[in-house]
Amino acid sequence: MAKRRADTRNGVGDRALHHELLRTMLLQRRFEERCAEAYAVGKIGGFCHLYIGQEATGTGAISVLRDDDYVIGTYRDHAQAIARGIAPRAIMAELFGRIDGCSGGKGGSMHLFSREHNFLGGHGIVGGNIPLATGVAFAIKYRGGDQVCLCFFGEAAVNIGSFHESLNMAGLWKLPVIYVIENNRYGMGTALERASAINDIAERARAYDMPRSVVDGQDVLAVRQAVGEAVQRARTECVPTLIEARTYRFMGHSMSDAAAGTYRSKAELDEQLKRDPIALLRSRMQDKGEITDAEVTALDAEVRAQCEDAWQFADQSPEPPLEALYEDVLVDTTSDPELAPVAAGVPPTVAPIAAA
Amino acid sequence: MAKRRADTRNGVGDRALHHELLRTMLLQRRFEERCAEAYAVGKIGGFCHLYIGQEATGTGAISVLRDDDYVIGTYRDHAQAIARGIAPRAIMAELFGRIDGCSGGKGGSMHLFSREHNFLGGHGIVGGNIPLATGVAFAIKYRGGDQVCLCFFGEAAVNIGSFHESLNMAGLWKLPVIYVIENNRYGMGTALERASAINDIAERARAYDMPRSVVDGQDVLAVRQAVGEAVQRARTECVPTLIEARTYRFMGHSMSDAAAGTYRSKAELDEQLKRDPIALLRSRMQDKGEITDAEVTALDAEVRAQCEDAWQFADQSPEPPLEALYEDVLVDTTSDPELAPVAAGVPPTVAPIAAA
Amino acid sequence: MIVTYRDALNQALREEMERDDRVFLMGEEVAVYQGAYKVSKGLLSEFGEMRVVDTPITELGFAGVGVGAAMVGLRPVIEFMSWNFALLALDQVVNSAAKMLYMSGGQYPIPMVFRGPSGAALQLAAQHSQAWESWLAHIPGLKVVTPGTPADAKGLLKSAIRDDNPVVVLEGEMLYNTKGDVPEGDHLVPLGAAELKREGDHCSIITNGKMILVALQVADQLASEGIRVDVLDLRTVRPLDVPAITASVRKTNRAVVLEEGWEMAGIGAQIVDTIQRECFDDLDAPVLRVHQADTPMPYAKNLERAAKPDAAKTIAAVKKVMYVAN
Amino acid sequence: MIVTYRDALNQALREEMERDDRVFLMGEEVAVYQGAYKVSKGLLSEFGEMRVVDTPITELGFAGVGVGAAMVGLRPVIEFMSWNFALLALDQVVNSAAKMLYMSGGQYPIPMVFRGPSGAALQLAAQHSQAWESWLAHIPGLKVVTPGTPADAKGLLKSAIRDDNPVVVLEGEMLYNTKGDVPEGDHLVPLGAAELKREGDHCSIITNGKMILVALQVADQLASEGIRVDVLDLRTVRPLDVPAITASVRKTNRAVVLEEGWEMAGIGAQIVDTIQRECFDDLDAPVLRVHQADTPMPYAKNLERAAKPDAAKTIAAVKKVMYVAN
Ligand SMILES: Cc1ncc(C[n+]2csc(CCOP(=O)(O)OP(=O)(O)O)c2C)c(N)n1
Ligand SMILES: Cc1ncc(C[n+]2csc(CCOP(=O)(O)OP(=O)(O)O)c2C)c(N)n1
Ligand SMILES: [Mg+2]
Ligand SMILES: [Mg+2]
Repeated sequence: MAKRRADTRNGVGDRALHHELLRTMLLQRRFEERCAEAYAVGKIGGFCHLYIGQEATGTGAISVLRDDDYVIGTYRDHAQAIARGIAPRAIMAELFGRIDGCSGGKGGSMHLFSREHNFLGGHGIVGGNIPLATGVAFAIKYRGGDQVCLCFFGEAAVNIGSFHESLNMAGLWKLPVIYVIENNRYGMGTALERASAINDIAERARAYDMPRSVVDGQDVLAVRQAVGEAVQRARTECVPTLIEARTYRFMGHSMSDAAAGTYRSKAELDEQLKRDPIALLRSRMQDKGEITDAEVTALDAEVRAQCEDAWQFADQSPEPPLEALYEDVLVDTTSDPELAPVAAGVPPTVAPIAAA
Repeated sequence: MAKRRADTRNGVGDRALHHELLRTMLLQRRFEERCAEAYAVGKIGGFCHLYIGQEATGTGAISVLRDDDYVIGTYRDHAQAIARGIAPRAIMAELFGRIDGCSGGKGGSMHLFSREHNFLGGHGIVGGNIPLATGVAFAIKYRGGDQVCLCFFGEAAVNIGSFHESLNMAGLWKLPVIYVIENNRYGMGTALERASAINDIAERARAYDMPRSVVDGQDVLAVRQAVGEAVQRARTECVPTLIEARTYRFMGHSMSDAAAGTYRSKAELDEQLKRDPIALLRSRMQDKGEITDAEVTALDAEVRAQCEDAWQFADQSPEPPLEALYEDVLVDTTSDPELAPVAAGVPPTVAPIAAA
Repeated sequence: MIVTYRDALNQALREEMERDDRVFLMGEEVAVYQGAYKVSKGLLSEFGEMRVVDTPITELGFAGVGVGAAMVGLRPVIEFMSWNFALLALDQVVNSAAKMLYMSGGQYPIPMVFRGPSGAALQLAAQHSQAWESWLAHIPGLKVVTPGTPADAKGLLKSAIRDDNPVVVLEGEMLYNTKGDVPEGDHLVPLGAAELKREGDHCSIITNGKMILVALQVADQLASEGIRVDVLDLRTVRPLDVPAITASVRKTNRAVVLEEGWEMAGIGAQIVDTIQRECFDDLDAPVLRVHQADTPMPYAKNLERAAKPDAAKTIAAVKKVMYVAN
Repeated sequence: MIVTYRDALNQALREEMERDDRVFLMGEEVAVYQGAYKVSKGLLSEFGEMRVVDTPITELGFAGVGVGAAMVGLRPVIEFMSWNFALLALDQVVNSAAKMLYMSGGQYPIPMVFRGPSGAALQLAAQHSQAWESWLAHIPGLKVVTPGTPADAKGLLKSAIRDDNPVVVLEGEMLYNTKGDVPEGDHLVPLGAAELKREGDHCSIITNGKMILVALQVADQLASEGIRVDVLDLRTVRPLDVPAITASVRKTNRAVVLEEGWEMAGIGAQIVDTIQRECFDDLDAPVLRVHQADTPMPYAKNLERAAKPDAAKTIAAVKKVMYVAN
């Protein structure tokens, strides 16, 4: 699984980095293939949204973070959780609704959390995580820290009010947040151009005095590059960025709809399948002699084994005890020992919030 | 009071038009001066937001409409109601909470309505009227009509989600709506630049593929010109527009705060008072010999008398009977005879809504 | 004719759109995708894109668009993909739709419908499993209906569309596939009228929406033990059919209120209040309530099952108010 | 010390901000303007602009900003200029703040406060006059307090800020100027504890928030007629102090529930439900409720007066449950 360490190496010739990125994306892919299987046999229930086809976006973006940075996503959150280093076992157990799940079995597919990994969830309401990310960035600035918050959402979310309200505050207050639009062209069955008055959605950043960039979301190294620059800007200058990663989902929106047929054609899907982000990286690595066919096969076998292990682990993990139903509704204490008081203040390098 | 007829004459040499605009603005001014008085003696209660200083914006904008067009505003709605031709008597009676009020005494200052005048209210939640205006425009297009909907709101409302959601739909669907930002520089006590990430707020229109314009909101003829063009575009091409009218309020936000001192300086206010929209039009008319001092005096006396009459009328109008408390919660009928079925369809000159 | 709840709603929409060209359907995925739950299947091709309108994900915005259109005489049906998302739109539902008539002194009726699934389905977890009856019923100016059967789905939705007031229709994702007999032709169910779905004399089970299915199951099981219950389906939760409630309780002298949502200030609390006020001397036992556990909805299958109101809990409550051992 | 309710809140904020530098205040007009109702007077100059933060008009957005900040360890106090506007923010209050701890399996507590005035003031009409107790109390994962006196305002707000859960504080515009004795020093009122504000044995008046003032007036008036009532101030409406309610009713055998908001599924309904369940055999009369008329709030002075719960209506209810002529 991906290691949660800062990796700011951007050179395309970096063999170890490429291996790590490939491994992460392959793991995401194989993991979600198992999710589909588990869903079909009823081991996973509820809504389940796969990221297959979009791996380069989440992987590239998260790969440039430090451990003490924050990540927050939507209901389509398995792959980000993997990229952030949460154990496949804990994720699969969560999807199975078991006690060893990363949210104790209470969250499910749409609500993966891991405090240990500063992974602030999986959120189910479109746009709902955008203000949260903005608040995390506010807290970073409040404390004078140099972390950043990375926030993922789909292209359909750019039309909802919370996007606008959040980006305005982030732009106004100069908060260290990077908003990554996972533009897979569709919000459920609605094509981007049928939902947004402009097609070039990154342009929305202008309305908030915010740097923007558009990146090929199928190219993990390009995503790394774009997000890396934004992270740098956020970390050192406390400037937020809106990034549009142009990607595509190869499966249906969730488990209940076909990959193509209703709202997009088989031909369109086939065309897009040619730009599989994993194949793109692999062939680039092969071209450069960074990986052999045998190594690819071995890597694939390795991640498959990891997924099988995750499945077995999840399957053997017990259901939560019934008492758990009433736990975690409220905290019992009135002070959290983990949360030590901090000195509030403006980080030295940035302008004060909203000049009075 | 202003006559509710379409007036598309834009020539600055039009004496009759100028007289009418001056009369409307003077009436608004004197009327609201009486409101302040009535509030002080407890005849008006609740929140009361005066438009004094901003008269040219509402008056100029509404003056280009036809009777069958629609107007919708915020809690700062007295002057728009007057410009739309609602009788000062009915407005004052509403402010006094009396049966002859234009909302039967139930709405008060923030909720003036007149179906007869297609005046769709006074709305109290910031941003709340923006989706409504968008829906009115949708209905116009649905019916294939050529009316327009004029929607007023303050510059602070451009930061709220409903603004974004509405403008995106209007831009996407090409609806005949004109959004007029009454930019009086402050949302209550917060200066524009402390609330919006960009100062040039009309630029927000770009995010919605919408024409925009910025106009001197103290110049009633300039407002007429800008809104007139937008209305024409909406009527004939079904294209929405965002207009920023730069204006200033001479009084406090509502009756509870001083005109200057806390969040803006006396010096700033004094500077702005030099650009009184009424004085600007009057001196322009005087310069052109369109009005004499005696005529101004007579006009002022006339509108003062009208306001006195409105006060007397309101004061003598009875309180609503107690039974009225339970009326108008629900309509009793299950069909409204006034609302005859219409043929739904796309108006001939415009593109269909959201291409499938 | 036996049809699904989904098709019953579809029929209601189609018939009312045919009948009145002011009626249109707007919401996310209602047109091209034919509805997230396929309630609007076929409507786009039949009525075209002005009358079956896909929206951006903009609940607050399009709810308000509906209210605006209603102000000037159209009769919008606004579909929320789920009422869970409608939380974002409640300002327009409450502050615009429900109050417009009143604030305007009677000048602007809002003849429209807000509809979509409410409550829990299966394992959708905390943010997607909320029953909103009590919040919406709290608001004067709205009517709120919760059809539990295909016949009621059709009849109530048709009545809702014809009503000149804003009507909230709370459907159920778990109900869409259920089947039942739906009268042919212009089937209308009056708003505000409860229906006795099962007759008994030992105890009243008062319920609504998808809990009807639970209540009927309970009635069957109890019947086999010789306990006969009234199953009163409120159908409309605002306004409440108080005479139907009191008539049943005066007959049985005992009541259990079964509701899908949370306990605190739930719609069931209002029913209990009504009963104790109107039937104080008729009651042989306190009224008991069966409702969701006082927790957000958990994802895990076993916890979700434990959280939901069900037949076993309802039977236990009935036996308790009858002072019979479980 | 005699201080106003407004100043009591101000003291609570100042003291807690001094005590814990993770606490900050955010909302519209809280900083430069010093609060629409001046609750935050002086705080900007004392704590600076990172800790007293003016926001754009963006209720949904800044409520969510607060939740996000709380996730990573700050302790935000989010001020809504009024809870009427918070309707726009309820998705973040309910779906983020109230559920985060649960959805995350206990990993993310949300130690924060949402506060501001709720309910009617004078002639603010339909959109600005709503009491939200029952909606908010409906939601597991929240605590909800409604201080009615300056002492409770200070003590409950301080406890709310120190609590590790999201706490909703419903204040009252009509209360800000009221005065009362507030204990000096670190005055804390526990969340979830009702207080008997007046003792009597003939009837219980159970109430909360600004209705306390009405109830005490009623108690005085009734005392002069020889009727002695308990006035139980719930102070917290979630969780309810059930033992305090039942203790009072078991003593008096009669109860009137006085609430500011609407009847249907109001918080009062829950209290009635609790009483009839817990005190069935103790009750000598049905519990009656006094609440706002079932209408949006009208502007006209006389109608507004008629719409609001008041002393006369409460006295009539007390006499009715006592079977005494009015
Ligand atoms: C406020 C809200 N409205 C509707 C939904 C239902 N819904 C879930 S995902 C989705 C589409 C979102 O599309 P996009 O933002 O592009 O993300 P993607 O699913 O493509 O990753 C919709 C409509 C929701 N969860 N929340
Ligand atoms: C959603 C919402 N939040 C807050 C308020 C309180 N409020 C009323 S007017 C106002 C300022 C609005 O400023 P702007 O939009 O510029 O209009 P102006 O008052 O200057 O005409 C505020 C904050 C409200 N009515 N609605
Ligand atoms: Mg998408
Ligand atoms: Mg302004």
